[in-house]
Amino acid sequence: MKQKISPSLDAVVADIPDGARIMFGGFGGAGFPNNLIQALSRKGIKEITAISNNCGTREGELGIMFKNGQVRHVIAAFPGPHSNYFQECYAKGEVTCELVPQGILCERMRAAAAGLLGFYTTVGVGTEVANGKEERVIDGKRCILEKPIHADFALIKAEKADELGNLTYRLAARNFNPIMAMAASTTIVEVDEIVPVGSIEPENVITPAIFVHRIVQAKGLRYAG
Amino acid sequence: MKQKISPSLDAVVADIPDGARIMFGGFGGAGFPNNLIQALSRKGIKEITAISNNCGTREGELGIMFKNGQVRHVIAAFPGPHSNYFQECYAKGEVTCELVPQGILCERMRAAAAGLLGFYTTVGVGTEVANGKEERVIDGKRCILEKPIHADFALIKAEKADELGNLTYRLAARNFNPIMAMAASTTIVEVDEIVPVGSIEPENVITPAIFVHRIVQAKGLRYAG
Amino acid sequence: MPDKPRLSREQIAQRAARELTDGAYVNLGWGIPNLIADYLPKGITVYFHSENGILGMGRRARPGEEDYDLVDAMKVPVTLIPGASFFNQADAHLMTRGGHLDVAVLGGFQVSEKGDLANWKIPGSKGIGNIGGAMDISAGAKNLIVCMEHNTKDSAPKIVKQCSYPLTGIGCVNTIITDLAVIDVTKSGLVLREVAPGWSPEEVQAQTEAKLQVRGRVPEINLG
Amino acid sequence: MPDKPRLSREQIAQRAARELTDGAYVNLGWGIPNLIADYLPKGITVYFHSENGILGMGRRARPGEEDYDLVDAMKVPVTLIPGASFFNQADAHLMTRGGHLDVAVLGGFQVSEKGDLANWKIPGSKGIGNIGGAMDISAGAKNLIVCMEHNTKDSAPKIVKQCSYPLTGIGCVNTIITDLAVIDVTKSGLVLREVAPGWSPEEVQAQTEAKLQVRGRVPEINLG
Repeated sequence: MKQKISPSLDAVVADIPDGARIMFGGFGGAGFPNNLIQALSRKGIKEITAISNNCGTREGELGIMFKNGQVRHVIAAFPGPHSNYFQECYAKGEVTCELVPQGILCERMRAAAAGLLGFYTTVGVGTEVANGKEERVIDGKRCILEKPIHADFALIKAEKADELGNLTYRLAARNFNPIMAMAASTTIVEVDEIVPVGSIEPENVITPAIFVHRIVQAKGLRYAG
Repeated sequence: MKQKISPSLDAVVADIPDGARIMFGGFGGAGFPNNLIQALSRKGIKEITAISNNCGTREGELGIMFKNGQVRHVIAAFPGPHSNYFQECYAKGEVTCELVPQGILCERMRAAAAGLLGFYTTVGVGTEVANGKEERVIDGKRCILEKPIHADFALIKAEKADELGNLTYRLAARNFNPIMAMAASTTIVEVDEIVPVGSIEPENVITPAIFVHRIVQAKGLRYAG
Repeated sequence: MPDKPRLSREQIAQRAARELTDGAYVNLGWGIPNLIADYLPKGITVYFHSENGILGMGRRARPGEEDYDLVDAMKVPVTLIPGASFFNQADAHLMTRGGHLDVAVLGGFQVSEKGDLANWKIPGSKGIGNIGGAMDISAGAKNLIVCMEHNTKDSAPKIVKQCSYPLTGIGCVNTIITDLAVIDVTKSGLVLREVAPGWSPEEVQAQTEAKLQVRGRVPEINLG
Repeated sequence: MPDKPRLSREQIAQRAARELTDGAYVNLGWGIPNLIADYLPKGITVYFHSENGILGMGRRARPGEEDYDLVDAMKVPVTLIPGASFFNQADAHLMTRGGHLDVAVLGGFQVSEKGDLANWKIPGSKGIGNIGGAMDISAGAKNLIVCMEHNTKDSAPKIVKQCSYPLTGIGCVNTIITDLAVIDVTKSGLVLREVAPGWSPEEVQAQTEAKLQVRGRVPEINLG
């Protein structure tokens, strides 16, 4: 059996290079890989592109990465009024940001996961989001072409992993995590609990192990702010 | 609470009109809505467009619909060497068929479900499947444009439904059913068991009730042939 | 501007709640829409959808009951009703964009006479702004209701010929519910369906940049 | 045609099994590929994927053990290994098309020197044909191995300059394993990696329409 379990947070992120494109799961304070984010920041990574629904809250979630000036570009749906460090970086021009409608952010990541090269949607037609995108009419509807969003790494949070990497999520802490797990070249999951292979009912697996490359058990820091 | 449970197989398909576009779940003998198919055939429906991975086996699964000359057009990935009634109808020109790669069949239905107007894929490039489809190069890759497949009805099979229509599936009888449930205007599910609301753990629901419009309990006929 | 009472934010929500029917799947956006759940008509069950992957949200969690893995799109801890389900955010927006929700209710900065909606960014505001799920919801809703005040704090009309604010979606709004009126967006333009108690159609029109069509007698909004 | 022994179908499968590594996620197609699971090298675990939504298929079900809700893509009742999971058919093909499988092994009618594959329809055959999952698999596989006989029953070469059969995918094949050889498809053409015991590279070339490059000594296929 291939060993996917890593002994520590620091070890599991050690090879993520400066400039990497990284997806971060989580929404509304739930399902953020907070321990992985702390380890990544601690390691002193630089110049990353972050793909995330939002930009953290103060020093919580992704906030610390902006506070430390470790992010160069963000792809987000809701950078957030509470992400003061992002707002400061953005105002100073230290961070660029591509704003994407939330469902389209999901679909673009899923397209990457599914080996699709682009899709047409009515979402954003006639708005700022359509700027620079190909527009056409299909079946009488104006639509724009959206391209896949790939990433080198996804940092995600699940509740349980079995030793192979099959995952389950708790309540609404699922959110972006299963999509990002599928879309990145290397998916690293922080979990509350690692259980023996066979403990998760095959019908109840939410993220199949094929999408999970590294597992680390971490007690949950939580930034509800 | 809105009542989705129907008293009988015949009642639940009674209003499906001649000429309807209908999706049928199932793969490899598992997860076929056999009782609904029998009821639909019994009702004497005509001229339907069937969207299904295959065309049944002899008189099983969709086979009966071809035997009775009730299908005008099929969209399928694997019409099947065992579907002798389809083969006869096709040879006589009584049925037309659009052959679609299986994953693309899934994606086109999912695109309909997700409100997308089309997507680009490398699947089928340079093959018969690409005939008549728009081709272009994205990121150096040749790809073709595939359009959504909508349907008026989906007939699907699940293991359990709660009274609201939340569904779970047994083993590999899941297959196309959850995708078709999302893609059709009206989804009718045949289940082994109807359980009280709240019996299915919210995290274990596979098809949320929003996609299920009618429920009927049926003992499982099965055509393993 | 007539110095007459207008509906409160709660009353706008109360009026909007009457548009919901038994068994409906409904998404409520930020602001006034988020108050609607408190005013559901008696005897109906509505399945509230949250873009973070919940169907069947119940009331907000009481103090001590909060679970921060169970929050709505505003990060507020909520509860579930029986029959709830969880799914990922892509599927949550498959529901919004694919027309699976019966009703979506969003807040608004401006709505145009063609049903264009602007609700995500105020021109000249600092920062890049926040789109969130609003564009997917507005593009896909079968029935999109916008709840907002009829005028800005500076008394400018928010129902306009053409939006001057950055757009969220074009031709997407079905009904506008404000502190002065209920207005339907039709192919032939805006139709005044109801007015706030004590207001005449002419007085409402005077607060509105876009032309409001009046078809027969316009009843007053009934919150009963 | 030299009257020398060739590998059996089982031996082709046995050779192909040696391409699989511990922990690999693998899809096996119809025909010879379906025999591979019986020949896995000792001590490794391979997670077999089935396009109907299974990861972690085990051996075929024994008589009396069959569950017709648990079948592989060939409708054959199978078993599960610990750590298996189920998912819908769209996600199953997200895996095939998105490059998530480590290895896919398909049968073939023809492979061209550019790695084009034809495996779904024989020209002139009755009916419309069956594509199934083969086009998604061939388009997306990181490492696509084709297992087939080197020649048709009429002794015609199946490894050709250009496929005359309807195509499944273009430029998709990485390795061809036949009853005569193991051949890699490279940017510069086909490279002969191994030959069947007792066969020389020249003899294999004589059975092959496309040009086979030989780089140094070509070892014999070792099934040990």
